[in-house]
Amino acid sequence: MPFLAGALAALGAGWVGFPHAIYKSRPQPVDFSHKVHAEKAGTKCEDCHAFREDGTFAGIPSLSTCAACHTAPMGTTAAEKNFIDAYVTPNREPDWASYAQQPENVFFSHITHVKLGQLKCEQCHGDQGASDKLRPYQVDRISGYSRDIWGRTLFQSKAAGAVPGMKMDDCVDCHRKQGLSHSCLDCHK
Amino acid sequence: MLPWNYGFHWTAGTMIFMGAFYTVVVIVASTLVNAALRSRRALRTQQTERIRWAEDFHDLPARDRQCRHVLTGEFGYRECPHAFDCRQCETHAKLVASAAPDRISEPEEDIFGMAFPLDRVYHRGHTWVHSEPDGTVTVGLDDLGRRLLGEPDRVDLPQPGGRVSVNGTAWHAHKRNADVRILSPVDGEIVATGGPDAPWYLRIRPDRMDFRNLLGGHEIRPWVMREMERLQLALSAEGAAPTLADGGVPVQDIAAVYPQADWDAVCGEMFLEA
Amino acid sequence: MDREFITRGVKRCSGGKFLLWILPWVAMLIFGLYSAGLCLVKGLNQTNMDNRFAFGLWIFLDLTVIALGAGAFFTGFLLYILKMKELRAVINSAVVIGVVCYSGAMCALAVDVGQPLRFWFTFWYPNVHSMLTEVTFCITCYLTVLMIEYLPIVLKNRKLRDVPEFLVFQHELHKLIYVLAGVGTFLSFFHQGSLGGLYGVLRGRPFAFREGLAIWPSTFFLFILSAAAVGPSFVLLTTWLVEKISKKRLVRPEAMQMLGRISGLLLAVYVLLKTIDTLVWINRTSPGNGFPAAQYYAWHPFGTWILFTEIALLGMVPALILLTPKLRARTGWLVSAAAMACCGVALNRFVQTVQTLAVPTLSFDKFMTYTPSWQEVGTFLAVLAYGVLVYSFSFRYFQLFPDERELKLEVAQVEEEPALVGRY
Amino acid sequence: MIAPNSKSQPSRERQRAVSRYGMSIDLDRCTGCGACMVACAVENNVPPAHEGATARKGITWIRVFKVDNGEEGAARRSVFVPVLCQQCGEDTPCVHVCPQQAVEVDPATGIVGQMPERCLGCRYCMAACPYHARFFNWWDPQWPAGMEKTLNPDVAPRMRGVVEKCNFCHGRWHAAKERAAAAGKSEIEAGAYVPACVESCPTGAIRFGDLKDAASEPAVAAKDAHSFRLLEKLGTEPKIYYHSKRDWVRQVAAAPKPPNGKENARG
Amino acid sequence: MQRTRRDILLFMGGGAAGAMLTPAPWRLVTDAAIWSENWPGIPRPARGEITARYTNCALCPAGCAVRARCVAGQPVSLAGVAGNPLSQGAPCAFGLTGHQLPYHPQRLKQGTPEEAAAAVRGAMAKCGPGESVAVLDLAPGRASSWTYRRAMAAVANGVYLAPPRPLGGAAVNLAKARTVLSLGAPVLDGWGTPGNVHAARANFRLIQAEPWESRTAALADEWLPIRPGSEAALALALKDPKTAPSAAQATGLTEKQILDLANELTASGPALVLSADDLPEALALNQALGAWGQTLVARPEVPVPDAWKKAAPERVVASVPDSSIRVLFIDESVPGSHIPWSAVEKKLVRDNPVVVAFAWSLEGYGRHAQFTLPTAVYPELTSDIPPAIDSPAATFRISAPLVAPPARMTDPSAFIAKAAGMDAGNALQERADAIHKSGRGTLFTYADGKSTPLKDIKPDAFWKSLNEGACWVDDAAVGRASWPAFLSSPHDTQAEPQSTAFPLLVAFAEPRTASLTSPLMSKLYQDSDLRMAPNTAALHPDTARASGIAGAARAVLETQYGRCAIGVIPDESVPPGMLEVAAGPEVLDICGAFTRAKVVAA
Repeated sequence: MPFLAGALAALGAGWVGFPHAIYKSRPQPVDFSHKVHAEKAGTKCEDCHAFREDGTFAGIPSLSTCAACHTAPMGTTAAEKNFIDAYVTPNREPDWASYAQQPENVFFSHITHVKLGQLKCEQCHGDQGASDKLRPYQVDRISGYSRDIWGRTLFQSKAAGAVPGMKMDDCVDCHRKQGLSHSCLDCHK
Repeated sequence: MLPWNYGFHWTAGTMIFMGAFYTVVVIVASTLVNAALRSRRALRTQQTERIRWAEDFHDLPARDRQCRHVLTGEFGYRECPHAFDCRQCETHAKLVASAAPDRISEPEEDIFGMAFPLDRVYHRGHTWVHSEPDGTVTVGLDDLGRRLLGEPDRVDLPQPGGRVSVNGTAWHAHKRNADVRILSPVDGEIVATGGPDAPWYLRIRPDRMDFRNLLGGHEIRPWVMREMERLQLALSAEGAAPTLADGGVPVQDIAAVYPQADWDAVCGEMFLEA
Repeated sequence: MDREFITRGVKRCSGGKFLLWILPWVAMLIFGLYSAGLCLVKGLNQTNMDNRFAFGLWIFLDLTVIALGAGAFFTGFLLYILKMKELRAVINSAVVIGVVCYSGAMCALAVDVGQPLRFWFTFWYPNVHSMLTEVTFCITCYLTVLMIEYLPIVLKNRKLRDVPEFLVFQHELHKLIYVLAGVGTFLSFFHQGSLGGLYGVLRGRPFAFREGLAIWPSTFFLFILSAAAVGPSFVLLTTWLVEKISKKRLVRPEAMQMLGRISGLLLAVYVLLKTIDTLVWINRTSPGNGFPAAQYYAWHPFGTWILFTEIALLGMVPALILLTPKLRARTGWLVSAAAMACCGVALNRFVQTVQTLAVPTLSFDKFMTYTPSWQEVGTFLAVLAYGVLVYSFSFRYFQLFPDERELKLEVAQVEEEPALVGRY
Repeated sequence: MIAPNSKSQPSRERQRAVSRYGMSIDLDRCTGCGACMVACAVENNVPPAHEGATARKGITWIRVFKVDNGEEGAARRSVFVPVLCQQCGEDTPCVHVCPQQAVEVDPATGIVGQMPERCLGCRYCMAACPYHARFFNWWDPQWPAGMEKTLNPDVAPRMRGVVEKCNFCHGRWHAAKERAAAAGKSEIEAGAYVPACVESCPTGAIRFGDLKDAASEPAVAAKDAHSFRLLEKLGTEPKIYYHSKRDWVRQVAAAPKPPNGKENARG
Repeated sequence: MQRTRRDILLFMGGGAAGAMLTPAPWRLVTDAAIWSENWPGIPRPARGEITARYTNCALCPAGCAVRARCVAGQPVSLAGVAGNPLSQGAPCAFGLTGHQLPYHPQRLKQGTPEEAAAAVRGAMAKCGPGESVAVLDLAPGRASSWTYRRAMAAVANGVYLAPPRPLGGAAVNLAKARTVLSLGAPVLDGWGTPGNVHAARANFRLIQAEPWESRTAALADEWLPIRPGSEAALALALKDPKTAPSAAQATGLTEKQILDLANELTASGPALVLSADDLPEALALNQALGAWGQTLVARPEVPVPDAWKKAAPERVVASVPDSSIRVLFIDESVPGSHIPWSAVEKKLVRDNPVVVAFAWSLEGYGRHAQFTLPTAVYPELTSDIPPAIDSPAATFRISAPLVAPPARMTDPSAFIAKAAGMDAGNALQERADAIHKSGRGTLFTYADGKSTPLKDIKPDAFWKSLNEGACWVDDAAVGRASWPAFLSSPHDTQAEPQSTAFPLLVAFAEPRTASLTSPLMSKLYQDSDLRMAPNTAALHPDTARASGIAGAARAVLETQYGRCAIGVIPDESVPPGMLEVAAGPEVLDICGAFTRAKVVAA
């Protein structure tokens, strides 16, 4: 009897409490809507998330990119106003958190996947581009990895129906399927 | 380790290696589980006492495991294969059948001034069984056992209604540093309990009136002599001077004579407890 | 105060005296744990190992200790598989020695690796071609097995056996012990071998590299043999030590001599094969890799004397002593021969670990020397103290030598005889 | 437990291999200036020496040794020998000893890779390597305050307790691959990828290229009569070819000579 | 009691068993392993756009062209610029780590410029007759050097001091040389411009006459191991065979060797003789060999604005009367050849002189000056680099900053000019304009590797490209065929006579610089033993034994100028009777050229 009690307690803690405890989550600095930008402004991903001449990926756009349009409010939303007041006017870079930021020891080349691999952004980043709100950024307290690359659920990196995970196994799976090389040094630096 | 881990190759090497590993794991695990299940069954079926005795018997020195027929000289040397439970022993059955019915000479046998009445049968753990008219039996300590414990400091008797089984614990007795369980000579249900001062310790309604495992008649003397010998040995091993040699009559409370002896060890020896 | 924990009918020193005995060892253990802690917290820079002496005192310790611990598997094998009943007298002690040696080695290893937090990688991503993988797997499994074999000994403790569950479980487990003995033998066979293979496969280190059968270098088999040979010797040695320290008779001389004989037999075979192996290596393997074997022994202090000491002095001599019944019968000879055998294997492990790294491989290398730092020595002592403590407690509270009580009575009987004879 | 099927495995890799990168080092040109060593450290984020470090605890993926012919006075000659991971191609000693596959020969490039994030720090590979080309991180990496600004983003700093070694500036290989991809090519063309030591050598003593490409400098050098490799008899097929016209210099390839009791704390 | 304890045990057991069936323990184990990859203390390299920027290395007079790989503007590695006419894209180890100097732990962070200025003003006010205000410029020939000279001309009794110029400022044309005899000059190890030397190396035969097998000796075509301190004798004998016997005595070579060498020098010319510090004998030998105009040339001056012509002459320290300098400015912001403090000190007035050092670390003269004002350090500083010794043509290149210098740094030329009551202006640009006005030469731009005639470039474009990494190379014909006077009367470099007090001759094993190097250079002298650490000396075990420091790791070096602690390394390859020394500021303070010394137990 007490044995069962203990077991149940542990199960509860492990399955319910732990997943919450393990992740530290912080909101994104700006209430940004990909949806709005995609629809209203009709921008494509690469308009803001651009490649540099040398083929390296610039990632999250810097303030200047935003300021190009948003020196003065274009819409009427509070979010935009706050953004301009908090960042554009004082010319302060927002400290975005990158959901898909791979660990330091990983080398990932966007251009290789986009240009040679012919992958669409959505294939890895899912419907991020159509999201109306930015999810809070969740990071594993111990490993310091973003939840997006380190497992939506605690076991596998893909939640049901969600975009493919960004764990090493996910990369390797795809490379295996495509018959591409997947030795350690291909992706680790 | 698992086929979907990065770097797992389906090569002969991996097969053999991991195969061997998992085999070992399975064997070890199943052994543990097996042992666990067996012990669970044993506990369920109240085999604890049997097992304890089995362990104790197994730990007895070889010469203490001698068959009763060695005592009577029918054998030169024979270790008891049945842990002193002669009821399932064919050899014993044969020997009993062939032996002449033994004559009861005097009502009371005196050995080294100790009373071993022949109206009862004795267990090698120094208990006797006396059949009562009402179909129950009384169980008590024999004279040597009594003198070993003398005036016990404490006796833990089981509750009436409880059961005892042959070679299982009948009751516990404490004397000085000694803490011994007394082996039960019979299977049965406890009807009433007496004690050191009462003529008997337990009144038991036996399952069967089958006392083949107990000593009686002409077996008693050689057995008791052998027991005295063992006592002698135990005493000297526990650093007590062998003073039984004088006249050889054990006093009423032997313990009192050897204050320095490790009485626990002595009793353990005599009451067949490891 | 711990009276009721001590087996009935055996003498054990008073609690106070026991405390006095363990106190220095506890002190040593604490010091050792401190130095090990330093290595774990601050990193291996606390040691005097370096890029050239990547292995040091600890690996030597592990190899030696595990070789000596082989007594557990081999005695078990002889008793439960080959049914050599005499060895029942020492099996429990052998098991405890095994537990001590293997767990000790594991602890040392845990400190020795740079990233203990990643210990499980070896199990999760094993490289089956690596001898070290095999060692890790086998040692872990075998340690588990030893623990299980140790369990009945513990549960048989006088106090614990009063708990029916314990009593019954140990009884049932002990019935199945031969299975574990078999598994243990299998595992030990392989990891003892792989510990040898560990160096035998280093084709980059011609001093250690050996050709062999199929996939195993000769050292694989030599290590198995030497371990099996020295295991009984070590059991013998410890038993003798315990008898001396506790001033008791614990084991019949026949058992001791049996251990000696087995040890001697295997040792003889080992020495023979080792000699052959060495000759092959000197004349074929090493030159084949472009390394004239002579030069290994030109770097002082590692002259040919080390070869001689290892094979002849500490190999052949004890083997002969142990194989001569007359000498074997004399405790002095028996024990010292066993001790020599143990030293011989220790020296062999030393040569494998230290000399291999000390002799240069590149023409412009210098001869390397290395002295362990106090943290390393401390950790070493921790393992030693840990071993002594575990054994001491086991000896005090568990029935390591089943014959002890009987022997005690026998002694008494010998004193008694006249009286008894006088009476009957 | 299971020894590598040494013969077949690497050769299979060689067939698959797109390229087998190798090096040729002209010992007659090396002045022992050490440019390669610091360039390597800069490129690969190897920290400055910890105050406790010595020549035996330090991390130098490429290390230049001063070797002399053991003669006296006028007869004495010295040569500088840069030693780096020899990128063994045939049953590579360090690969099959690693218990957890932290070392592997990249089938595409023939480069022997070391994965710090997989490494347990057991140092078995260091015992296995006859060239002492592997280095253990005895300390956590430490840069003077501010100097971590100068770290190379293409190479991840290693943590304490793991082994590391030369991987032909793999960060540069990644960069080259990415540049190629940007140009729509999947392969790097010759010369687009060169390790830091090669680039930094003032005398051009170190040359780098693909041994499969017969025209590449190392491939040509490999055929030269004056070329040699270290401890060739071990049969580990190193991909670093040394070159010297001086006979005695070529002796450094051989096994050590018994000591002549000379004391010399340098080189 | 028994029950409850049992329950607790059971409960815990159940808990353990249950936990095993949750992800928690496994995830924790995994996370812990990952944490070990990026636990505290492992820095994360900054990411950003990767660009290439160009400049010139200011760490030595060679001034190699440098391509910096920058991440988000921050240089993370340096490399040479292939195709550069002189440096040929081959910087040295020191240069390759230059971008780390600004973060050197010993960097000087702040000073007290105001107090210094005040003190200077005071001292200059009470600067009596026969006393002087002086600037010691370690890297003469720069635009700022001209500022100093103008400033010193502006103040009464101003003196401009500089270290003696190697070869008196003449240039070496290695391209012309067929035979090069080096009397201990580190030709292949920091003597000239590495790229240039190695490029020319194929075409000349190098004979190294040196007591020990230096890096140069190791790679020379012929190495003549001569006795320590016998270079002069050898040079003399080569010039005048009559002295060959005595030279053979001194050097330990055979007479035949010497004569053969002499013949070779004359037979297979053009020849060139170099020596560690300009030995008069070596120069004389050059003259005899007719090196002048061939391998040894007078380099035309880099044009300067006419307005600058009114400037104080360049003088060597030795030429100043003792205890005469009241105010001394020392500019060591750009490393140059070091003058032993012992030599400088005796020139200062006795009653509290004011010494102001401009330095980026306290390693140099800062240890002796009252005021040390922090300056920018390469690659923060902005300065031009005078032509290298092995550049026969005049050159002009700027070390433009790759990193912005931190706040509170002092600009030496501005400070000194202010003290002299003049305005430094933008000397650098003025000089660039002057060069542009001359219209001579071509401009080599690094980014595109093109050479363009100066005529075809606008002044501002010229200035711009100079700052973005370019090098102006003069094409003026080399003038003056006659042996110049300044080479016949060189500054006094004499080997100190053999003495029992100081039995050992000091030879510099490493490039002789007092300034700090990047911490990463420890790869060469600590993580490996390729080079010797600053302030260490290698010596023969016998020498060590004789000096009573056998087996010791540290000792004290003692010369007639003073003593300092050094590390010692026993080395069979160093001949007895000499010390192979790695220069550090302390050592350089007491050791000049051909100093004799002794080592004693620490």
